[in-house]
Amino acid sequence: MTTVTATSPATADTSMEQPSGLTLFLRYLNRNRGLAVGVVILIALVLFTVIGLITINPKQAYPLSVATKQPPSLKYPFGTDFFGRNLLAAMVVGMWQTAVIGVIAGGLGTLIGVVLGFTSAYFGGWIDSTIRTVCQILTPIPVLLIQVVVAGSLDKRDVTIFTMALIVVMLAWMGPTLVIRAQVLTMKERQFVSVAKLSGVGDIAIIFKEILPNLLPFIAAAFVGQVFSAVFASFYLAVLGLGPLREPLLGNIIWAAQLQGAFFNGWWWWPIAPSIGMILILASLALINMGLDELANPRVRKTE
Amino acid sequence: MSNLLEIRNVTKVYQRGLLSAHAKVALKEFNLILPENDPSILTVAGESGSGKTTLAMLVLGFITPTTGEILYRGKNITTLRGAERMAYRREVQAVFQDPFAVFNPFYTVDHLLTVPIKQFKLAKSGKDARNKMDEALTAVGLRPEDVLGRFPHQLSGGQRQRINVARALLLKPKLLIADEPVSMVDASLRANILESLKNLHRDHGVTIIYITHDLTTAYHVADTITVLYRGDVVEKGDVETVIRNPQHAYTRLLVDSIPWPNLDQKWGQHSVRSKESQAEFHA
Amino acid sequence: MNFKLIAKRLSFLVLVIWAASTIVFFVPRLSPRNALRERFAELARSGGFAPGDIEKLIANMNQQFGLDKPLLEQYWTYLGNIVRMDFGYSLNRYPATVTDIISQALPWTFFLLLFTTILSFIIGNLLGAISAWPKSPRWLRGIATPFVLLTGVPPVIMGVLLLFFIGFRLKLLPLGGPYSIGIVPNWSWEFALDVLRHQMLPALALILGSVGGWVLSMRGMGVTIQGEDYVNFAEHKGLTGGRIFRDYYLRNTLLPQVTGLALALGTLVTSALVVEQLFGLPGLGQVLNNAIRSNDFPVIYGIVLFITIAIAVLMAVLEFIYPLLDPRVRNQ
Amino acid sequence: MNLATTENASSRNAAAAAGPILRVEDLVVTYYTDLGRARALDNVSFTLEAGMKMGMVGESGSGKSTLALAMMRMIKPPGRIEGGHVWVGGTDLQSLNDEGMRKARLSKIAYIPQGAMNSLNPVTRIGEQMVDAIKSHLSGESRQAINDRCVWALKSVDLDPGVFHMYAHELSGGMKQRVCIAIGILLRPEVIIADEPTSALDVVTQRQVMETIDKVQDELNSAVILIGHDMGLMAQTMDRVAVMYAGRLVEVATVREMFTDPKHPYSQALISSLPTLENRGQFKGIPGLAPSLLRLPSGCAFHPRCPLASDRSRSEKPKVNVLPGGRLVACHIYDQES
Amino acid sequence: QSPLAATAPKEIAPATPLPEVPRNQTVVLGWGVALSSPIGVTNPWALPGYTHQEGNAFMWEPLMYFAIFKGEYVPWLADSMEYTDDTFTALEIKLNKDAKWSDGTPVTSKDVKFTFDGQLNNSKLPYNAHFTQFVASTDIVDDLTVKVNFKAPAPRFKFEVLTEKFDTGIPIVPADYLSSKPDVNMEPGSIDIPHSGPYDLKAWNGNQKIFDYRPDWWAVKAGRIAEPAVKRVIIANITGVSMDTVAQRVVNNEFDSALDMRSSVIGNILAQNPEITTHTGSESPFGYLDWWPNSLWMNTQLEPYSDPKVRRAMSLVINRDVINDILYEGAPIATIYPFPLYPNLQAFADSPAVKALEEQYQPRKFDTEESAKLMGEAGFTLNGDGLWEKDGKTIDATIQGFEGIHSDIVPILVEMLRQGGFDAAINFGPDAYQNMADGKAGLYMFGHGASLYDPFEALNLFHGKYSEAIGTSAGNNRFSRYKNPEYDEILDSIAPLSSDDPKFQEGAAKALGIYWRDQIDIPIIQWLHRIAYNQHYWKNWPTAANPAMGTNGAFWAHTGLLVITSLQPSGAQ
Ligand SMILES: Nc1ncnc2c1ncn2[C@@H]1O[C@H](COP(=O)(O)OP(=O)(O)OP(=O)(O)O)[C@@H](O)[C@H]1O
Ligand SMILES: Nc1ncnc2c1ncn2[C@@H]1O[C@H](COP(=O)(O)OP(=O)(O)OP(=O)(O)O)[C@@H](O)[C@H]1O
Ligand SMILES: [Mg+2]
Ligand SMILES: [Mg+2]
Repeated sequence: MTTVTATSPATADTSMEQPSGLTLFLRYLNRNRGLAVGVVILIALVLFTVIGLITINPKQAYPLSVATKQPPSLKYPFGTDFFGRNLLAAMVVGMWQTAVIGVIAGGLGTLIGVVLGFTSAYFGGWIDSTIRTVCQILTPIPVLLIQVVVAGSLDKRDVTIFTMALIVVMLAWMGPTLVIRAQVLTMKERQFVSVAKLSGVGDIAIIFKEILPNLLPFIAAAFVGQVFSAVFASFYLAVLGLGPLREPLLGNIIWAAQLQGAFFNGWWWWPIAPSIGMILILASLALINMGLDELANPRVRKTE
Repeated sequence: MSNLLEIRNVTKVYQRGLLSAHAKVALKEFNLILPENDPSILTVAGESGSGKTTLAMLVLGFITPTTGEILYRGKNITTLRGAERMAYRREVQAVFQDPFAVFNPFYTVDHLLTVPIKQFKLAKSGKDARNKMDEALTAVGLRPEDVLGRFPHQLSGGQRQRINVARALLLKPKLLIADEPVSMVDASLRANILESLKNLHRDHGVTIIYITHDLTTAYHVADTITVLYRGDVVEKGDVETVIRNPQHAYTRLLVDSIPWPNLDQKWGQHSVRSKESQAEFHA
Repeated sequence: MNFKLIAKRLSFLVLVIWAASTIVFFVPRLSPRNALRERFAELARSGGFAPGDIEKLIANMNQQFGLDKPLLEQYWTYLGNIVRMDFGYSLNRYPATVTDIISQALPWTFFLLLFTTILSFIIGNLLGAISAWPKSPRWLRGIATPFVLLTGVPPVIMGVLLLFFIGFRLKLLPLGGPYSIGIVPNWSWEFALDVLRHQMLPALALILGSVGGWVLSMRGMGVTIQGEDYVNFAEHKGLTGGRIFRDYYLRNTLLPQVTGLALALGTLVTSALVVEQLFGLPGLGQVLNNAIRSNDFPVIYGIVLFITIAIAVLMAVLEFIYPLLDPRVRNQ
Repeated sequence: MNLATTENASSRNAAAAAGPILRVEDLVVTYYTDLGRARALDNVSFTLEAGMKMGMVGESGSGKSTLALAMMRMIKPPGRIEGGHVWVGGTDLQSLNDEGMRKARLSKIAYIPQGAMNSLNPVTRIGEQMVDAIKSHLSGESRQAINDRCVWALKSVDLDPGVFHMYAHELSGGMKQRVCIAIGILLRPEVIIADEPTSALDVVTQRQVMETIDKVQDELNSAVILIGHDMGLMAQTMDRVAVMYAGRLVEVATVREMFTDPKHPYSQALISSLPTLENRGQFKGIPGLAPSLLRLPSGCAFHPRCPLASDRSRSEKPKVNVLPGGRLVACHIYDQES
Repeated sequence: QSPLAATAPKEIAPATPLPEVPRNQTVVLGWGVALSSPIGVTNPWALPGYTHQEGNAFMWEPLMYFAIFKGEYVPWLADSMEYTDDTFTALEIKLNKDAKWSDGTPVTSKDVKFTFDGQLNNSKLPYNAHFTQFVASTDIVDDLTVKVNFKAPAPRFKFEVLTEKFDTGIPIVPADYLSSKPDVNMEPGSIDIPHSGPYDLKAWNGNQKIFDYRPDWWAVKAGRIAEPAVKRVIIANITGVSMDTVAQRVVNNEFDSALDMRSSVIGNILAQNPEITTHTGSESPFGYLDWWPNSLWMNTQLEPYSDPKVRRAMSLVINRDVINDILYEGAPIATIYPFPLYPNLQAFADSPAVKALEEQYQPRKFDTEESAKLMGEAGFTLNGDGLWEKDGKTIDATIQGFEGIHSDIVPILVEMLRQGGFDAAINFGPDAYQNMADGKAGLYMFGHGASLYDPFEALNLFHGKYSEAIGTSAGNNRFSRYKNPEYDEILDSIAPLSSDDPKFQEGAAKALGIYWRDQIDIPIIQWLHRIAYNQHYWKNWPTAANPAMGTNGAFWAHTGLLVITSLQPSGAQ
C-alpha cells in the first residue's frame, strides 16, 4: 500500500489573489448596466437630498414662502407653485419624506415578512399552517380599503409621515412573508443546512448564519416591492384627502398640482418635478432589483 | 450493550407531494447492527433510487422512520436531548452525495471546516484550528492555500468532494456515513480519497458506512456489503464472497455490469436490454 | 381522491370569504365616523337641505338600516345576508341595493380589467422575456426599460397626461365617460365601437402602469431559466433562436407568471379605482371611491367582498388549472 | 449527404482509409474570469475516423467539456474560442456563419449533454422536442417522414415509440439519457459527442446506455467521442482513448495500448491507480494536485507531479509526438522516438 | 321590504328609441349623476334620496322664485303671495289659473295645502322644523286661494320657505298622486309622477340623465315665459372627474356648462375658448356671489377656542389681502361678514351703524404683533418650533374642510396660521363634516348658508338656543356652539320685525358688533360660483351684463329651470 503524501509544489506562486470586494463590485456593475444606472440614480438622489437639506431653506418647502406660479428660472430652478412653494425646496424635503415613508414601511414590512417567513418555514407544524393560512386569507383583501379606514379614523395631527408608514405596513407584510417562507422552505432542504446541523449549529444560528445571508437578494426584492407599495399607498391616501397633506410629500405635491389643474393652466413644471422624482426613486429601485436577479442565480453569473 | 448503532426494522415511506395519493416505500424493514468495539467498513450498494441515501438520512436523524427505530448507543435517536444529542451529532458524521449542495454559497469553503471546529471546540486557538484544517486538507491531497478563501463555485467537483472528506477526517467521528463520496472524480483522485477514508478507519477506529452504486470501489474499500433493491435488502455478507459469488439474481446482474478496467474481462452476457430493464427481482 | 382535494380548496375558500367579510364588517366600524350623518352633511353642504334638525332624520334612518342594534347582532344578520349574497342597501343611493349597484357597475370594470390585464400580461411578459433573453437584439432589449421606468408613475398622473395630450390637445380620443353623451346604450355596432373608443385611454393608462411589473417579474424568471440544461440542449439541437425562445424559454417562464395573475388583478383593481374615477367610467372603482368618500358601509363592504371573493375564486381556479398547463404537477 | 452517413458500417477499415471524418486543429479556448485568464484548451489537435469510438478522460476540470463545446461552437462568455479549426467531413466549422453553424449542429455534429436529467424541456412532450429538432434542419420534410425518423431514432435506442407522447418527468434517468441519444442521432450526424452520458446512472443502466450508443454507432457509422472519467467504461466500450491534462491532450492511443502500455507519465499513473479484481485494497492515486488553469506551471503542466520530470520539462512545453501507429504523446521523453 | 325598494328602478331606459334631437337644440350640462342619489327618485318627498339638483329642478316648480340680482320676486305657480297684515301672522296665496300638472289636471289649492300639511306633519321632510315653529294651519279659501295662519310673527317665512332661490325653498307637489301612496317618503316617483315643470325625464343611468321638453307646458300659455328653445337637457355625469378634465370638455364645446370651477382654472378656460363666458364676462373674478360666505368656524366651547382672545389672535394672523392676491388675482373676495353682500345686505353693511362698529372692532385687521400679545395674555408661550404652547401642548389647529371646494384656500390659511404660531394642518378626509357636527375638532372651513335678503338668518346661526353641548350633534351651520344671553336677547327682539324696520336694522347692527367683538368665527371669503357658460350653441346665459331673469346662473339650483328655459340658440349647427 502506498500512502499519499502531497509532494511539495514546484511552482512558487500557487495561491491566487481574490480581487478586492470593490473591484468585484465595480466589475459586476460594469456587466449589469441596468444595475449601474439604478445605483447611479440612487446615489444622485441621495446627494440631491443631502446637499439640498444642507443648502436650502426648508421653510420654502411650504406655502406662502416665495412668489407664486413662477416657471423654472435661475432663482427657482424647479419653479414655484400656486401656493408659493419653492419647488426645489419642496422636492428636497419631499424626497426626504417620501424616502422616509418608503424606507420605514419597506423596512418594517420586510422585517415582519422575514421574521414570520422564517418562523413559519423553519419550524413548520401548526405555526406554519397558522401563519400561512392567515397570509393566504388576507392576501386577496384589497389593502387600500383598510388603510383608508384606519387613516380616516386617526386624529389628523397624529397622521405624520411616520404613522403613514405604519399604516402602509399594516397589511403589506403578507407578500414578503409568503415569498420568504417559500424560499426558506427550499433553502432548509439544501444540504448545507444538514451539514450545519451535523456541525452542531443550533436552530437560531442556522437561520441567521446559514440561511438568511442566502436570501438577501429575495429580501432586497421584497424590500423594493414594499417601498413601491408604500410610496403608491401614500399617494393614494393623498388622493382620498387623507395623509399629512401639508407636508411636501412627492405624492402630495403631485396631487395638489392636479387639483389646481396645473397642466390645463400651463403650470407644467409643478407636477413634473415631483413626478420625475417619484419615477427616479422607484425606477432606480426597480433597476437595482433587476440587477440583483443575477446575484440570486449563480448559474447565470457571467463569470466564475 | 455496546452497539454503536442499531437499526431495528426500519421502514421509510415517502408521501410524494400533496397532489399525489401515491406513497413510495424507500426502505423496507431494514436491520443493521454496528458494534462499538469492532469498527468496520460497510458498503451499501444498489441502483439509483434503491434507498441508499434514505438510509443515510435516517441514521443521521434528518428524517424519521415510518416504523421501526434507530438506536445510538442503545438510545433512540429521536429522543436524544442535551449532551447526549450533542455527542451524537459530534460522533455521527457524513460525507454527502452532492458535493456542491453541502456548501453554503454565501461563504467561502472555510466555513465548512471552521464551523464544526468552533462548535465542537476542537481547537484551543485560531492557530491550532488552522493547523488542524491544513492537516486534514493535506491528507486528501489539497493544498490549503489553494482552496481556503475560495467560494464553492470556484472549485472543481473533485476539490469540493475532497473538502467534504477532509471535514470528516478533521472531526474523526465514531461513525461516518459516506454517501457516494467519489462519484464525481476521476480514477486517480478516487484512489486518493478512498485511501484517506481507509486510513481514517484504520488509524482512528472509525466505522464507515460507504454508500455507492459503484461495486468496483466497494470491493476495494469495504469489509461487508449490503445490496439494496427498491428498498429491500436482497443480499448481504462479506464483500469478497458477495462480489465473487453473488447469489441473488439482481446482485448477479449488478456484478456482471461492473465495467472493469480490464480488457480481458468483458461485460457479462446478461442481456440488460430487456425492455426498460423493468424485469422484477424479488428478495 | 380528487374530491378530498376539491373539498379542501372549497373549505379554504369559505374560510377566506368569512375572514374577509369579518374584517370588512368590523374595520369600518372601528372608525368613529357615522355614514348616515356624513350623507346628510353632504346634502346639507351642497344645499339640498335647509338648516334643520338632521339628528332626528339620522335616528330614523339608523333604525331603518338596523344600525341601532348591538354590533354583534348586526354581525350575525350580516353574515346571514352574505350567505344569501345579499349585501343590503346602499346608504347613499337607497333604495338601490348593493347587489344592484355592483351588477350595474361590474360590466364596465370587468371589460376594462379584462382588456388591460390580458394586454399588459402579454406585453409585459413578452418584453420581460425578451429583455432577459441573452440572444435578443440589443434594441429590443432596450424597449423594456422605459416600461420599467413607467412603473414609477402613478396611474392617475398617467391618466391625466393621456387625457391632456391625446384627448384634449390632439383630440384623438374622447375625454372620458363610458360612451358619447346623449347616446342611449343599445346593442349595436356603433355603440360597441363608441364604448371601445372610450375605453382606450383608461386602458392605456392602466396598461402603461402595469406592464413594468410583469417585465420585472418575467425578467426574474427568465434569468433563472437561462442556465437550464434544456435550453442549452435546444441550442445544441441547432434550433433557431425564435423557436428556442418560444417553446423552451417562454413556455417555461410563463408558467409561474400565471399564478401571479390573480394577485395582479388585486392590485390592478386598486389602480382601476382611481383611473375609472378620472375617466368618469361608472365602474366598481368609481362606485367604491364614492362609497369610501361618503362612508357608505354596505357598498364598501359589498364591493370589497365581491372583489375579494372574485380574486380568491380566481386563485382557486388557477390552482386547479395549473396542472393542466404544467405536466409536471399533473395528477398521476 | 456525404459518404460517411450513407455508407453502411460494414467495414471500419474502409472508413478509416477514406481519411478522418473529424479533424481538430490547434483549438484554443480561454475563459476570462475575475481571477484572470484561464486557458482551458491549449492547442488541442486530433483526428478521428468514421466508425471509431474515442474515449476522452482526464481529471475534473481538465477541459473535456470545454473541448466538446468548442467543437460545437457553443462556448459562452466569459469563454472565447481564440483559434483553431474543426473540420467535419471537409467542412471547417469555424468558417461557417452563425446560420450555417446552427444547421451543422445535430446534422453534422451532435452533442449529447452531460446532465440528461435536465436536458429535456419539462413542459412539452418528447415527440415535440424531436420534431422541432428535425423541422429546424429539414424544413421540407413531410409529416410522415418526420414521424418515421422519430420512430426509427427511438427504436434505435431501444425505447418504445410510445415515449413519443410522454413528458420528461414520466421517464427514468436511463430513459431520459436514451431520449437524448435518440435526439442526437435524428439527423444521422457524422460526429457524435457524448459528455459523461452515464456518470449519474447506476451500473446496470450505464451498461444499457453504452450498449445503445454502440448499436447506434454501428448503424450510422459515425465517429463517437465519449467523455467520461470512468476508465472501466472506456476499457469496455471504446476503440481509442484520449487523455487530457490541464487543457492539453497528453496522449491518444488505442484502448489496448492505453491499458497495457501507457506512454505519458500521467496516463501511466492513471492506469496504475485503477482498481481491479486483483489489487483489492490497494490505492495508487497520483500524488499532488492538478494545476490551476490560471497559473499553469511553466513547461509541461504535469511536471510538478511527474516522477520522470527533467529540467527540460520544467522549462519547455512538450510538443505532440506522433508515435508509430498514429499514437500521440505530449512528453519530452518521446521526442526522439517520433 | 320597503315599497321604495320595490319600485325604484335600477335604470331608466326608454322603451322606444328617443327621437333625434339635434345638438343645437340640446343643452349638455356636466354634473354628478346618480352617485349620491338613487336612480329613479323624482318625488321631492322621497327620503332619503331626493335632490333638486341633477336636473330634478326642471320637473318641479315653486309658488314663486326670487331673482336675486334684481332683488325681486318672480311669481310662478302663484300670481301673488301677501301677508294679510303687518304683524306677519297670516299669508294669502293666489294661484295662476293656467297652472297644470303634466297629466293635464290643474294645480289647485288642494295641492298647496297638501304640500304645506305634509311639511308640517311629516318629520322627515326638510322644512318640518320651520313649519312646526311657525305654521298653525293652512286653509283653502277657494280653488286658487290658500291662507296660511302663523303661530308667531313670521316675516321671513314667505322668502325663506315658500320662495325658491339658490338651493332653498319648497316645490309644490301633486296631492292626488301622493295621497294615493301608502308612504309618501317611500315613493320614488320615477317618470310617471305628475309634475308641473317643462321637462320630462326620459332616460337615467349612472352615466347620464336625459330630459325632453314637454310642449304642453302651462307657463308658456300663462305668459310667464316664451316657448323654450331647449328641447333636450342632458346631465352628464362628471363625479370624481378631475376639474381640469371637466374644463377641457367645456373648452371642447362638449359641455355647455358644468359645475363651478376653482379660481385657478376658470381664467384659463376663457383663454382657451373665446366663446366661453362667465358671470363677469372675461374679467376676474369670473363668478357671482353665492349665498355661502365661508368662515373659519370655531367650537367656542372647546379649549382654547373658548377664549375670545385666542379667536381674535387667530383672526389677526389672517392676511386677507394676500388671499385676494394669490387666489383671486386681486379681486376683493376676502370678507369680514357672515352673509353675502347681495344688494340689500350690501346696503346694511354700508349703513353708518355697521361702519362705526367695523371701525371699532377692526375685523379685517392683520397684525401679528397684536396677535402675539393676545396669545401671551391668554397664557401661551412660543416653543422651539415657533408654535404657541400651553402646558406643553400646541394648539390643534387642524382645519376640517372639503377637498373639492377648499383645496385652494385651506392650504393658504394653514400656512398663515402656522406663520402666526398656530399648529395648523389640513383634514380633507370624509370625516371632516362629522368632526364639525360633533364639535370634536376646533376649526372648520364652512359656509353660512343663511342670509340672502337681510342679515337675520346669518346672525341667528349663533343664537344660544342652538348651542349644543360638545358631544351632541350641532345642527347644520351651528358649529360655533356660541351662547351669549345678551346676543340672544337682541335676536329675539328683532325676529318678528320686517327687515326694512329701522329697529330691525339697529338690532342687527348690534348683533353683528358682538359677532366681531367676540370673534364668534373668522369670516374668510365670500363664496363665488365661477361657472363657465359656453356660448357655442346657446346664448342668453344670465351674467352681470345680461341679468335675464335676474337669477344666478347655476343650472343645478332651484332657479336652474329659469336659466335653461331662457336660453337662446346661437345658430351653430
Ligand atoms: N423527500 C422525498 N420525498 C419523496 N420521495 C423520496 C424523497 N427522497 C427520496 N425519495 C424516493 O425514495 C426512493 C429512494 O431514494 P434514495 O435517495 O434513498 O435513493 P438512492 O439509493 O440514494 O439513489 P441514488 O443512487 O440516485 O442516490 C427514490 O425512489 C426516491 O425517488
Ligand atoms: N463558464 C466558465 N467560466 C470560467 N471558467 C470556466 C467556465 N467553464 C469552465 N471553466 C473552466 O475551464 C476548465 C475546464 O472545464 P471543463 O468543464 O471543460 O472541465 P471537464 O474536463 O469537463 O471537467 P468535469 O470532468 O468536471 O466535467 C475548468 O478549470 C473550469 O474551471
Ligand atoms: Mg443517493
Ligand atoms: Mg465536464
